[in-house]
Amino acid sequence: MQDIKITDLPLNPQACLDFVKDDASGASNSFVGRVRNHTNSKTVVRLEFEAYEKMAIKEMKKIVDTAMKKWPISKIAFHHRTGNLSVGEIAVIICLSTPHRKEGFEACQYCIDTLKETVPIWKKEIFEDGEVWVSATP
Amino acid sequence: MQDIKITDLPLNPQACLDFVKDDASGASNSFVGRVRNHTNSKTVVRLEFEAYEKMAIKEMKKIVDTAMKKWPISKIAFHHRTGNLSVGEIAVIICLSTPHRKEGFEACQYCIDTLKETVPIWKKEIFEDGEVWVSATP
Amino acid sequence: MKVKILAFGISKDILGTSAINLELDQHATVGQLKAKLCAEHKEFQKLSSLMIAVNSEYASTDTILNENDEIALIPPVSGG
Amino acid sequence: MKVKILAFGISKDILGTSAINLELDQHATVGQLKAKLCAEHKEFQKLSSLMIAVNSEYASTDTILNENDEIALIPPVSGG
Repeated sequence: MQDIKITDLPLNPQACLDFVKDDASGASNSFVGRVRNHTNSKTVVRLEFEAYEKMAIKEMKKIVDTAMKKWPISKIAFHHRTGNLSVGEIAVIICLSTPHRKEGFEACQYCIDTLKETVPIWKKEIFEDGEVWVSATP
Repeated sequence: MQDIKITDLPLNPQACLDFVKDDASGASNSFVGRVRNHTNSKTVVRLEFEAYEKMAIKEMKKIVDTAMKKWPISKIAFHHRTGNLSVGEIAVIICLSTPHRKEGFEACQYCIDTLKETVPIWKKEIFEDGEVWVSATP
Repeated sequence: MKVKILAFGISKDILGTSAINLELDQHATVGQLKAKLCAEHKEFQKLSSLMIAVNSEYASTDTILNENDEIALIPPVSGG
Repeated sequence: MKVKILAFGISKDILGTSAINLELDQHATVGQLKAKLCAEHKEFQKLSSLMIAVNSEYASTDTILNENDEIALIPPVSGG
């Protein structure tokens, strides 16, 4: 079972954990990414996330499908936030259940690592004195 | 900051996630272990967890101290349940925040792996037709 | 032929808009589109990468474009 | 000397109680305690392992026991 979502509303880790609850799969692995208050030494005021939503959902689904082929995942929630986020707000949640823990760690890490490589979502950091699209230029 | 706890009351993942929230550390990694409904092909009715509490807390603290030396963990919650647990109930939660995600996965996995090796907590599986202390005999 | 191109992230800032119409030769490829964009807007050359999506799938340089394709500029992604 | 020994998990089932008092020689070691327990209760020999904690720390076989030590039997742990 998959729950893939891109939303401009606040993300809810407890709802994700509830979704992946499975009596046959005792291990739940989660990754929650929040807006940090700094990048290198610069103070972050807020972040802006923009998604090419139709394609982003497709790419997130590819990641989930691949993960479910590689590891025995019973349920997985994969949510990404868009819009303006303040420091401390949640940008991304991955939460999944597996029968045993080792495969859960691998699967969760695969999902977040691949999201950052392939999913068309862009992050703009707004500092006190300017703003920058993250990773856009070398 | 550490929050280490052994309790016979239900564990609360959201409270752990709230505890580890840190504006400087954007990555939160969690492991939640629940009671599974089967072991191999046998149906599990419930689990009983017993702890040598004084020592278990000390061993959990050693794990956390070691993890905090090895990885830049800003906050960590490490909770274990005792008493009678039904299928689906949470037995253990590890939740920690790090500046970056890779070290969080490693640290979280280290904590749960080491818990299962060193912390004096024992699990009895109660089946429909008997019961067994897990891992007690070869 | 005329194609419509969606722009996201920094590519939207470079073009100053989230969608443009562009005149391309019939059977133009993704590679030709990128060359045209980079020639017209030097800022594209400074990006770490610029991928093109056709109908919301990553396309290779030799993919042939059609008039009704949904084409999107994908500068380096940075989700999560 | 007389020592008090706490029992957990399967070791509690083997002894039929969660704490026993045992008579040991002065300066007895953890190894000697284990030998005595295994001799008196054959079921201990069937365990995958049996560790002894002294004052809530894992102790090695040659650790010397004292009368007021808190001694505990630690069969294979299975938390998590």
